[in-house]
Amino acid sequence: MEELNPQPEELVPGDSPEETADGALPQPLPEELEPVLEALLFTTTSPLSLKRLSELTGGLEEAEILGALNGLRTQYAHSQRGLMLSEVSGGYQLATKPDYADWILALLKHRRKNPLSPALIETLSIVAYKQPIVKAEIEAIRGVDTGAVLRTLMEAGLIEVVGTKEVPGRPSLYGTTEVFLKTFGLRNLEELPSLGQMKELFQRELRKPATSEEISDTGATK
Amino acid sequence: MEELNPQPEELVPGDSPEETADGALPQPLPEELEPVLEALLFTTTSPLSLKRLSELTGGLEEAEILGALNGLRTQYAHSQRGLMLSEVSGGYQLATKPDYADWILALLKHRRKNPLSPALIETLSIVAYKQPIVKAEIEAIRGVDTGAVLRTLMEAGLIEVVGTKEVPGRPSLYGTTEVFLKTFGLRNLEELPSLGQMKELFQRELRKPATSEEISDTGATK
Amino acid sequence: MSVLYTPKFTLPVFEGPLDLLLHLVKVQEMEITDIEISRITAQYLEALQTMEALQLEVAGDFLVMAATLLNIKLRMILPQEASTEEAIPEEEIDEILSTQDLIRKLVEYRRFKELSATLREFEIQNKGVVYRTQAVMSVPGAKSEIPRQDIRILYDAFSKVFRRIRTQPQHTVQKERFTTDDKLVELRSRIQLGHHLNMNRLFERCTDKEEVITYFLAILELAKLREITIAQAGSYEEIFIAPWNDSQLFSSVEESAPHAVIGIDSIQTNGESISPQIELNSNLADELLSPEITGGV
Repeated sequence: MEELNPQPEELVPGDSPEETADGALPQPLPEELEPVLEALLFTTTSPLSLKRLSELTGGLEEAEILGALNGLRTQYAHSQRGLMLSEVSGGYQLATKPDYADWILALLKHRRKNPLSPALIETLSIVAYKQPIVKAEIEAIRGVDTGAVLRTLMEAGLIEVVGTKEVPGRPSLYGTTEVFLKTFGLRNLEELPSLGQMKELFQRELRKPATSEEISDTGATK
Repeated sequence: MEELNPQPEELVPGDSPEETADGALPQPLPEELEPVLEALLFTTTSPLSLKRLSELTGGLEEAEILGALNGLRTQYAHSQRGLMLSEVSGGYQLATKPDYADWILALLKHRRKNPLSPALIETLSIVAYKQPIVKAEIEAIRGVDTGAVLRTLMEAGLIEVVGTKEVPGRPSLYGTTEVFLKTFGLRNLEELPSLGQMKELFQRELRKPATSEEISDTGATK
Repeated sequence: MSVLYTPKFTLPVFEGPLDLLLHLVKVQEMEITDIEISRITAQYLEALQTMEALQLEVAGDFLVMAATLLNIKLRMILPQEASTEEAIPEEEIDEILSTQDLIRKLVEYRRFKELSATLREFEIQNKGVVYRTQAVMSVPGAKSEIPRQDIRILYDAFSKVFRRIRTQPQHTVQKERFTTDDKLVELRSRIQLGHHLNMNRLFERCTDKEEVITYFLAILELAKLREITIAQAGSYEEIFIAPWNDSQLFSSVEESAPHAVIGIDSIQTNGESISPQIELNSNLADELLSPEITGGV
């Protein structure tokens, strides 16, 4: 979770001595570079590209950063380390070594049983059934801002950008991922319960008094 | 922002007695223990207690784990490391070393960069010291309305409602959170300056009248 | 003479009346336990005036404290018997502070200011200390940090969304968006290209119930015109739409399961009676035909 949300109106404007002006980020000293990179790669929730790492270190040369990353990789190769430098989708990030997956899985298993909140599940279901779909369409259906939820689903690897819609603004089209299929135990998207299978639900609904009203509402709009 | 793992209180280390490891989790070999612990403390989003670490390593002795944790601490003390072993909120977790704040904060755009305002920190200290406490009691001490400040602290995750007081109106009782302990680097609430230490502070102040003015300057200037 | 040193930007911001009082006590070099009420009251009132002069908003809490100070001062000046408690209505006693109460409050408040200062030091020391707040997804060997989920969770969520879409009042406003004729033309062209349409998929892509119904009416119309045939292998199976007498569709469906053949001649659409032969599983008919559509049966 976000540790501290910005609350600008409540905060005293920058009285931290070391803080430099925006944009003028200091460059780490050569001997600081590896630890700084390690701290950055530890903190990030998505892989950081060389370009981004250069920005985050006050514009150091990418070659210099690559050198330090290799240094880190060597450190991690040591058997006493449980972490490794993971290079995924064009960026770098720390990850645990695969050798220790048993214990990591034991830890993750004990996390909350359902880490997907209702908002996440609802958004995911809309993306799953309506993909490819743009944010505005999801928001039209949900009636609420969905930016943060989409980001979380992206970070969790459950959805991804699958293209852009050819309309003004070229908004991103979202779709579900392999991780999504695995998480829900589906071999492919065809295995999503279809509208045909919603029959049961509809019949359950028919037994409830509220339903006939819903249906006649619908009928009236036709 | 919607989170995958909200409510750190549900993840309080050692707080899941019903969830013992299903199946026998293998015990790491002695030489594996440090890397396994490093991987676990990297992955967890909430500090892990010794007890929990013992469960997660197939029931290793806590003494053995403590030994390995000291080994890790020594590794991290090396200047080429950007991480450290943090003992916080009743457990252990990896964290970035404080030395690299500039770069880390540049990465964490949404993180609060400025210190808490005097009103926030003043209220927080009252809650920390007097918890569980209701709003009216806080306001009696501060002498001003504290509703907005409490809301901000709640949003920042620094305090939470821990119950209701059984008096007319059933007002909410507030207490501090794991985020609070992490923000101030406290292992537990006992690490807050005790009343005894407070007296020392007062006496220091009596000898050196400038102190408390310096303090209010810190909050007030710039 | 002001105790507050203008210019404005060096003016300390007081968190409240107690904060201001503490400041005055210190500036006047008084002992907190030995406050001279009349002097501090004068200073306090002067400070409020300065704040007002600087067009700082003086909150009500500051004014309440001013009244309290004046009250204490008054009671100190007045002859002893006049300040006895009988003179004060019961309910007001709590509200009125004695000098001792005020001192107690100030001491307590100062204690928390001190604790705040300590916390501030801790805060600054820990400002660069960041904990991971999200497990990495790319943990090799642990593909997903999210435990396996039951697909029904997703299905239920979407059902709710679907129901909500259906009942959203906005659709009465937007009823012109879909017309049976448009859908008919669309379906006809797709069928004529030789496609088998999966009806479920067709409906799933609909943005709301109204569109589903429009499609459905168009399908019925095409069936009535004997341009299409509709088939389903059995309960819960996919429903296909194909050109009339499409042998391929029929054989494949018939191989897998016998399908029910039902006549729906009594269905009314557009005021006309239609009697197409539609290959439907009877459960499916129940499912698709809402009471409104089957109203005439």
